[in-house]
Amino acid sequence: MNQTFLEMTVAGFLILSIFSFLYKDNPFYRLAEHIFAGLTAGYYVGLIWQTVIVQQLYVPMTQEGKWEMVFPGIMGILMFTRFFDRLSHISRISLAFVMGNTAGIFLVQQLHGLILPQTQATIINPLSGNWLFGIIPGGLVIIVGVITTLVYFYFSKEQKGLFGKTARVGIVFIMISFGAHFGYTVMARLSLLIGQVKFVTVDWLGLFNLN
Amino acid sequence: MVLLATIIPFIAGFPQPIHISKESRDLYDWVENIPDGSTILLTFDYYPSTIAEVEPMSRAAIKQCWRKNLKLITLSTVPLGGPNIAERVLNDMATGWAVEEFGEEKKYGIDFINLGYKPDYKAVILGMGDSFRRIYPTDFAGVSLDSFPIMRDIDRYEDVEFLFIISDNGIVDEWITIANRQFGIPIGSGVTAVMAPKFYSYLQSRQMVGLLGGMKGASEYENLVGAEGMATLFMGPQSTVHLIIILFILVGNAAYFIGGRKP
Amino acid sequence: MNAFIRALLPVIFAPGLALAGNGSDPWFRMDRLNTLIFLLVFAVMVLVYIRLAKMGRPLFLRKLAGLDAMDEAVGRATEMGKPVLFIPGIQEVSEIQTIAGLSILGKVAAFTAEYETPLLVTVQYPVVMAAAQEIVKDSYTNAGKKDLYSDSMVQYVAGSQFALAAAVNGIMTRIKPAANIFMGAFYAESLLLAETGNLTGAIQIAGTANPEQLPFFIAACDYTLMGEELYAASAYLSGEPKILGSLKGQDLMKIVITVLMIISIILLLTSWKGIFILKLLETA
Amino acid sequence: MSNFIRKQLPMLFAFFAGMVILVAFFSGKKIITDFRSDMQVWVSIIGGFTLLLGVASISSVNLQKVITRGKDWPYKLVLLVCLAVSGGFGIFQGTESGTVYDWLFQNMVTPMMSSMFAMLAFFIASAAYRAFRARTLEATILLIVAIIVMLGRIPLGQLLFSELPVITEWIMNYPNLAVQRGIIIGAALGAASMSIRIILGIERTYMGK
Repeated sequence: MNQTFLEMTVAGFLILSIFSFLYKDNPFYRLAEHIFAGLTAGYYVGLIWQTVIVQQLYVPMTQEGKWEMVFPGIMGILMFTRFFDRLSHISRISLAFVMGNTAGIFLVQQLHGLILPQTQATIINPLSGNWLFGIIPGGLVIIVGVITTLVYFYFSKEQKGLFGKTARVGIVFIMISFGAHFGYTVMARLSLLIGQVKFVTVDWLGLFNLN
Repeated sequence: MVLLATIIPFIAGFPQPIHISKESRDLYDWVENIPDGSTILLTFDYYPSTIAEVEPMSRAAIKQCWRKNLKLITLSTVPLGGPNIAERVLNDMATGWAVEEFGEEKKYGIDFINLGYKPDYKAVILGMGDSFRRIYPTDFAGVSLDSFPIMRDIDRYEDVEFLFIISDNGIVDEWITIANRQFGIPIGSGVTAVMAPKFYSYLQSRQMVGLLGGMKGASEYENLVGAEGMATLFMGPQSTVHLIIILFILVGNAAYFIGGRKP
Repeated sequence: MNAFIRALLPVIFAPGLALAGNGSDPWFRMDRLNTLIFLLVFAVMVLVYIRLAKMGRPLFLRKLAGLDAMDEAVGRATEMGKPVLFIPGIQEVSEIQTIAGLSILGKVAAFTAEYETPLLVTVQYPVVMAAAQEIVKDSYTNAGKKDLYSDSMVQYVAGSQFALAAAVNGIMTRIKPAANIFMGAFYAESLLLAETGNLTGAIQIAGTANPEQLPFFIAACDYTLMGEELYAASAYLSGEPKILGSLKGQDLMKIVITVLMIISIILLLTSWKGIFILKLLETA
Repeated sequence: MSNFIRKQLPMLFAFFAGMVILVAFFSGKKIITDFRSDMQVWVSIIGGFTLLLGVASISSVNLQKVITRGKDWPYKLVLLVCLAVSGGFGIFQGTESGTVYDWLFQNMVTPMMSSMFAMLAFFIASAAYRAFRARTLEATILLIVAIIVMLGRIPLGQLLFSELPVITEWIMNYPNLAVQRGIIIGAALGAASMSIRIILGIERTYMGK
């Protein structure tokens, strides 16, 4: 990316303003926060204007004669009636239409796209898969892990006796997985910091040179 | 202290053996086996907050694809930034890296195209299964899709060979359950480390062919593609800061147990 | 109305079944029959349980450890004479995690009313504030302690995610609550809240369905409701038929899936019939 | 009549939209799937207006603060000016690369948003020292696995013990996979029952009371 020094100075100043929050909440941070909120909202305005109002409504209507597109446009505008108490119920029609569509897609997605294939993929030979140190078979770990996790999240029975012991195994599995998640997340958060530090010190201020 | 640990490795450099995981290699191999010259979909499903982590993946992916002369149809399902990030990365690669590598620029509309963003990702992903053109009548700049050679004969998932998702959020779930399950297009993805643990489940169920997890995955992929980039460079600081955090946890807990477990 | 819609269901599906055919343009895709059966079975389970719950049939749900801990935490706050801090997540009231968090708030408020312990709720959206005030007021009225309630128990902390975190951290270090309860949708700020709470020595109970935040809550809090436990807790406390019934329907489906897995694996190991079950689950 | 418009009409719309998706999925008949895809365009357009709702409410809240000279009004004014500039250039000049809109995004929005999330690294470091305690057996397991995985993912860990990346990979691909799958199935059942309730009009919380 070939940014000019001016561009980098703008960006660098904003980065430092945001980071100043680490010391405490201060006017620089608040200014940056408001600039950010304003630009973000403006970004949405420009984006929706071009990609929806122009490209999905205006162009199809005027150039392809698809005048029926006036209906989704009206339904979209009806969403704004929620700002007026007396008319707000009209916005429910558009909202319900979108929610119904989403719910339909969601339902198919969950059953057909997740539950069936995920269940199918668990029906495997327990001795298959990689063995840890040659003693713990991976396939068995998957089967036991999936079943005990499902048992742990089963709420219709007290966790006592055999059922309780299974749930205990489940919680051990869950903690192993969350531990792994923890380790991964640390890397994610650090990546972003490293990116910003590199920008400020190397690209902008040129404190030292890489390579 | 964290800041120092970040900066010092930049200056000092660090020994970097890279262990390449199976999920990264699988993704690389799959893309290698796509017939040269085919068309694939590449998504920029991420917000500006995570570019440090996932943009290296996008760049490495573009390198691998263009070396195989694959044509790229890119799009974004996130509203804040996705399409503009795509614009910047694609233009930069087409006029910069491509010239160094091939001696000529990659051309918009022939080698790649940016469809941009359309709202409601569930509707977009499902709608594209029936027709790309109905959801995206134009590219990001508002030019009709029919005027681009790259879009000739392409209107459904069946017409493209592969779906390469680079994402920092849960939209991967939608791509998998709709585009892959209902329309049968193979999917590979590069995601942030926060999201990655969940997706291992899709690898074994063969709903996904390969996975790049966070900066580590990105550096492995850069290594495979043979183009060391930002991710490889950043793994040095990762090492030192990780060590500091582990040390903090150990010291903190030692104090906790010695101090009679009172917080 | 509901009965009418439900009566329509078979009518809509019947023509599809009757005209089922093959070829590239079928009226019914036979390769998706397994999904349809699965969908209908699951829908019936959920609807039947919702019906049962509406009829007042007692449906058993186990008590979660985190719920007992809440009673304890409020008890300790009473002994110490310090307030309880509650945050119902940082999402709008349309998010189901927020709804779950608010129904748990109702129970916490009932405890604080009973023990006469001060309660402080901080929220990020005006609509959530109104809802939370309503709920807390109800709990205090039901406990006969209406005079102890004031609207200022629920505070609207304006602004973004990080602004909320900063403000709440300030409150924590100032008033040093005896217990912090976080129930709802939390994101990156989970870490900041839990860390500060830890430093002030509060008992901390957390619950969220955002899996990426759970590891931090588990590592920094005393009790954590994980994922579905949050919804179970709210169903347990609120007893609302549609939530309770759905949860029971889901539980039954979990049994079906688990049993199916175990039987299929045994079949797969002992005879060729296992392959047949794998085929039945194949999706297209 | 008013009850019909307030309650039943929206429910009918939700039922209709949900049913179109289901029928198109199970049928695959071209007329029906074509109808489905037209419907997706409609939903996408309405979705665009929904995004603007947020902008409208931010503008009106802040405009009021500025007019009444409320607390911090100069900040709110800055917010409104930024909104107008970015939105205005987006509408009149376009959004592709080379525009002012794109410049504002690349040089101002991107660095700020990245920085907000980069701050979390510092908080993780301080929480590692002060808050992440092995206070229960569960938390102990979690922290031990976390440390193994962290070491296994950095080049340095591999130098310390060459098997670490292999162990990390195994943890991710077997125990972690199993738990994620259990959670996926549980969450999918929850989402599916919610969707059934919405389509049948049992769940109306999203409409407000």
